[in-house]
Amino acid sequence: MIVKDVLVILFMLGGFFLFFTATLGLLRLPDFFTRLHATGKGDTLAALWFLVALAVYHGFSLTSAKIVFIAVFLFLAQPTATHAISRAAFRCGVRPWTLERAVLLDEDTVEQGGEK
Amino acid sequence: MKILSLIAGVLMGAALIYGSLDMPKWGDPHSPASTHVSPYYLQHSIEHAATPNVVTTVLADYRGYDTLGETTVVFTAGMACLLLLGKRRKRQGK
Amino acid sequence: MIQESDDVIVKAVARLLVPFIVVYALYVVMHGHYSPGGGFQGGVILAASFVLLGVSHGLEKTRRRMSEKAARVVSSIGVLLYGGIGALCLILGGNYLDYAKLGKILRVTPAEARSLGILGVEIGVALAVMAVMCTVFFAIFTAEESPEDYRSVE
Amino acid sequence: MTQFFVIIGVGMCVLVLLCLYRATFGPTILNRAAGISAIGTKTLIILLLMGVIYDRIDMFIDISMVYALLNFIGTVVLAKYLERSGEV
Amino acid sequence: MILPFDLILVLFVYICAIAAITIKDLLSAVVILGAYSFFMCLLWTQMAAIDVAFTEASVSAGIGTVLMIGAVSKTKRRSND
Amino acid sequence: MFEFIVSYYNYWMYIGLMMIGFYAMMAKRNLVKKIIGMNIFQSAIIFFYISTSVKKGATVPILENAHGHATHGIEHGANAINVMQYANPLPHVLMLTAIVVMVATLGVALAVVILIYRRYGTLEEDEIMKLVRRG
Amino acid sequence: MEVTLLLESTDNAFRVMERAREHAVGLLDTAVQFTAEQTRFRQEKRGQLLFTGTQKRKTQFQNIVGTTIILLAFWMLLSGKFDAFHLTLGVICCALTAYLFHDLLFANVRVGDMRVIAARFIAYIPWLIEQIILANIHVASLVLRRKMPIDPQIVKFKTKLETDISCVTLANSITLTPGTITMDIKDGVFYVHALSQKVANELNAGDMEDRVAHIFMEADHLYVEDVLDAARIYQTLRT
Repeated sequence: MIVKDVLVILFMLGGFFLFFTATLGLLRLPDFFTRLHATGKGDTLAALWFLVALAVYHGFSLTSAKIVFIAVFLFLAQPTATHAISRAAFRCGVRPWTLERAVLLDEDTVEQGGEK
Repeated sequence: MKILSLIAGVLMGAALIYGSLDMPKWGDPHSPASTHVSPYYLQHSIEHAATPNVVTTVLADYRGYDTLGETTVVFTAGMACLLLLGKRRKRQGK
Repeated sequence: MIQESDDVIVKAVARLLVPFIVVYALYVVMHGHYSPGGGFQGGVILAASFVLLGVSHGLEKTRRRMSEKAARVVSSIGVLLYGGIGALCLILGGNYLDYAKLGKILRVTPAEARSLGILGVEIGVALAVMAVMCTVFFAIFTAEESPEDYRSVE
Repeated sequence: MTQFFVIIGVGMCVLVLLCLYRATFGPTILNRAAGISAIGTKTLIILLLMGVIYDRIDMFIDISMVYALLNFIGTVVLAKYLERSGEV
Repeated sequence: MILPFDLILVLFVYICAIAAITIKDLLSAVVILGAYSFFMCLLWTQMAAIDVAFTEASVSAGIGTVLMIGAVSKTKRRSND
Repeated sequence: MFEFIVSYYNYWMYIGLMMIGFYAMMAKRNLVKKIIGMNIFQSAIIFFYISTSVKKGATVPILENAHGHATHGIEHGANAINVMQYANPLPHVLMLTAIVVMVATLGVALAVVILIYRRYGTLEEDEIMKLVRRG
Repeated sequence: MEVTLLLESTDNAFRVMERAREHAVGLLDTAVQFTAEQTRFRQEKRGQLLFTGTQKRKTQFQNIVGTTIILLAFWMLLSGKFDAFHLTLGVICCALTAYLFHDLLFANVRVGDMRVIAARFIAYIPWLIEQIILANIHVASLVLRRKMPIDPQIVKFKTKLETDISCVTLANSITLTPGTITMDIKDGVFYVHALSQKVANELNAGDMEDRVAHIFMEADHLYVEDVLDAARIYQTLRT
């Protein structure tokens, strides 16, 4: 019993830490694309940790199978949403932030990508 | 206009807060809302309809008329939307 | 807005997810007795699957499965199913929507008859809600933006 | 153990507050959409935590599955609209 | 009911409601209304109204936001107040 | 005092939310903003109804350990169910249907808004009124 | 003299006859070859047509059955009730859904073995999760530092993957490993936004692409071969 509790607490704290870094990245990073890096996928992995913790807490049953399905759907849907919104930004011609705060992309990338 | 509507909203809120002081306490198990008919539903749901989810029983069995009305309202709303935006012939005149 | 998306990823993921959403919605409708759910929720999720299909795969592929005409018919069928079950109870000698009388023809105990009656009613509600939501979605997303003959006032 | 879940849940709510800052004050609609998709994932987890606190997780898991399945439709539609209109 | 959740979630709901009616960009207002529905769903879940939360979740995530975005796309996006 | 606040603050919360929605419906000139205000108003009312259903320490109104065995329920189940353990299901039912009706009315309202935009080319109320008065 | 003339003439005659025979044999050979080629080509085409025709007619039914089975497994895991009534409901619901959506789950029918693909995909998942964890730690360390040492850039590379499902797997894997987002796919060219130089270099190595190609059997080019040799498969099927 105690092993299970310790396992649950460890997984949950790991997930919480990842959520924390994702949120911190969402707040601190300089532009939209880099913010998407933080939120779109740190969140997914953190949610996976939480789901594993809950599956361990609940034991082996059909509920755990449902939790596995939630994880699968999350891993399908979350990157898709991230990709869709970043593609919309790319097509709308949002310039990514670069280190020199100037656009250093090669010309044809801008030409093909940003249709502005 | 904005000031007027703000005053109206605040007045309504004040009246409602005055009214809320006579309400039963939040989370009170013996409030009037949960002592008259809902214990009957909770106790007899399994016996009458073999359904553990009491909400479903009340929704479709004990208060079936209500849900029939609601379904009709939803249906009517859909038909109204269709009437408003559906493809139709060009309007005559004007 | 409703034409086919040219994004490979959105199309493929929608393709993979839509059947599961539909089966999940049907599960929600059928298991409203034991877990949260029922006709209203299941109908809305069913409509959401059609919305996803329409947004990702275009109007044509959606119309092949649920056209506007079919949506109209299905919504009427849903309301009629609800009313018809009630009328059937009336014919069998009970009150309107008194499902216990359905046990006479289904040959089960009155409690189980009421359970089955609830299931039938939920299916009717789900059909009606799904079709109405699809109708509203199609109506709003295929509306013409601003044809000239409406601009007579300016 | 329940205390631990409540504490984790409150911590998640604080993280949601930080995301909400990006969602309300974000410079453009894109930042708002990113913040709101982050809020969606956290909502799913908070729902499951509430299920554990109530000790009825088999009931609460259905709602979480709805969010896992349907939460990206809004983002896809928004992306499609932005792509079509061409302005952010 | 879980009291700490209740207080925090009501605060979130207030923030979302005020933001949704003050932002001039209608698309942003609609998107924030989606977040408002998330918090409403959580609020009802912690009040043990699980069916209502289910309905709100499916409605807001599946249909409501999509319809609003469609209506905004058919009309104007900027508003004066 | 603390006891008083804890037992009544929920009602005040819904009243404040209702005020926000009411103000948005009256003061905002944009029609979509008005619809958003209507949405907030409706959720505030639903919030109030759900608040009346809460019992302290109660779980969700789905009966435990009673998965569909009607005969067992008749024999010894009726008195075994502790009513205080479950929340009041009646407001849930009323509000569940109200939410779906809310979406249906939202669809009708949006349809009307689209028609108004087609006719007048704007969504601001005062401009529409000006156009209406002119002709 | 006459003898030599006679000999020469006979020799010539023999040579002419020989050449004529050669010509005839060559003509016959080409004719035989031509007809054989023609018949083989025709046979092949007929077999191909038959094969694809039967495949088309068969695949709709197979799609419906396969979709039903997959959805039924999903339903049973969801439902958790195994009495006759609920199983019947499940079969009805799944069959209805499969009839409505049969062309969605198996959109591009391939001759490759599904079981091998599934096994390889399952073997791919732990590697992916390990990559995700490693890269997540990298991004967390980037974010937590006071001066974030990031250097965003757009990487462009052309992929050799052909089908859309493998493209989607690759794109979602790239998006899931933090530090990289697939921004756009245009005619097989990926535009990837990378958070730092290190991540971009790792991406250019193309390890992930090879693995994805291995999963969907595109490295082996089994797919192309199988389509070309439809007649052979048809014959082996017939015998």
